Amino acid sequence: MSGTATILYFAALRERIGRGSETVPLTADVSTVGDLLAERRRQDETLEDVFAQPGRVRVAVNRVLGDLSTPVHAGDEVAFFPPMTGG
Amino acid sequence: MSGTATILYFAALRERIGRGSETVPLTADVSTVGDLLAERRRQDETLEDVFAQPGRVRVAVNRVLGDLSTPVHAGDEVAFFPPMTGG
Amino acid sequence: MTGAAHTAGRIQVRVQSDPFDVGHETARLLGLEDGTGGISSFMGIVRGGNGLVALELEHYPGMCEDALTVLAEEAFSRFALIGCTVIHRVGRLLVGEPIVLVLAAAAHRAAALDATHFLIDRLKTGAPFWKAEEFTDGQRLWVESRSEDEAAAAGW
Amino acid sequence: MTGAAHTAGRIQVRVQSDPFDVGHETARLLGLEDGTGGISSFMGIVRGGNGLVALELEHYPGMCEDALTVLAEEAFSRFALIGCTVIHRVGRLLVGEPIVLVLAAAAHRAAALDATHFLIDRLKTGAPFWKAEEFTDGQRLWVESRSEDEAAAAGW
Repeated sequence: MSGTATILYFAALRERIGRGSETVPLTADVSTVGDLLAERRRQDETLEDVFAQPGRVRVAVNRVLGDLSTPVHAGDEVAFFPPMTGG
Repeated sequence: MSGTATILYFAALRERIGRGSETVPLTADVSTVGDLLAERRRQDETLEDVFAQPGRVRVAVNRVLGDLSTPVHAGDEVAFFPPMTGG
Repeated sequence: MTGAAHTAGRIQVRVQSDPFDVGHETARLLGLEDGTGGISSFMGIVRGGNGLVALELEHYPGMCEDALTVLAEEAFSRFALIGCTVIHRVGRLLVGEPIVLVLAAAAHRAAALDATHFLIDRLKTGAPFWKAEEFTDGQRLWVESRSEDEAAAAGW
Repeated sequence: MTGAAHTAGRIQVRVQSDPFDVGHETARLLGLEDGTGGISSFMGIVRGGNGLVALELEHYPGMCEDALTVLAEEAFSRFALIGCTVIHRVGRLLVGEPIVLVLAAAAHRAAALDATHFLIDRLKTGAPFWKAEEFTDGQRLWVESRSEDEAAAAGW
């Protein structure tokens, strides 16, 4: 497997991480959101710190809500954010 | 007892009776809405016909909903009308 | 403080033949105070169908305003409203024309929404208005009160 | 007929920083068809108190519009609506400014009122918006999602 995925961070997550998006290579080990997040936490200390903090995180893949088991493919847009507070 | 009361009719009742209001003397026999209506039906053939027809009638005395037992005094405004259909 | 003083400017009740302006009425409630979190509204409209051309709305002047004011005051205290408005039109109204407008402003959305529902349900059978329907064939019929409206009003 | 064709012009979803116009949006729904008997609405407002100055509304462009459209389509078919509109503002909004507007047009009042309640409840936790609060003392805090909002959304 090859190619990249785009990762987006919103709201408090974005502020704590210090960026709103990044493009990352998809390695052969990554087939789900859970795989991708684990790999990024190993690679990036800031991500490790932020995701280690208590607090619920939501994920969307290609703008549809998912969870850690949702598959990730090259070209996907994976977004992490806190519970939504619209209205 | 002496004096008069004003009687109002609305909507279908007003149209069937052919007038919207009348001022009537209050005789000593009349102390409630029921007394007043009975007396008016005896006195006026049109009223007798209209009130003999099936159909629910509501009454208000001085603009407050009442019923046949509500007291009537000189100077009162007594209104008869069908169930209300606003909105 | 009397009820009237307490609610001065916060409860508006009008019976009129002229059209009303939803934007204007919403803006008025919005301006009442900073504590408002939501404004809910319902607008009733002359619904077409079965050859209906228009409704003729008759009312009992004086008693109508009194009944709507009592109703608005009940909603105001029951749902802890910040403001509420009830406007009902009378006279001949064509299909597609607005008949009635109810608005409720509250700190939280549930109170505003519930108050609006309460007001329109109770207004249907609790204020002295009567509707006659005019049809394309010239027929004219008084609307009978619907048992489901009486049930909805009694449900509160 | 596809869902999109069926609802063309009947469902409107917008995410914008500009203010919206309740009167204009109501008039648009009113013009859809003769069969409309009622239009219900809810407007959410930045509620003052505890030194709040403004809200900063962040959103996920694209996903936001998608989520609101799915929600509006669900309300449309579930409540047999004639039309519905959802407008959500983003950016910095001062106390007293409107944030969100939901409108539902239906043949009968209960459907319009229920659809409005459904839309605003589900929108609170079902579309990717996030609010940060700005206070007079300069503090800035992200709003936590409230368990009662999640319960209200799940209740439908």
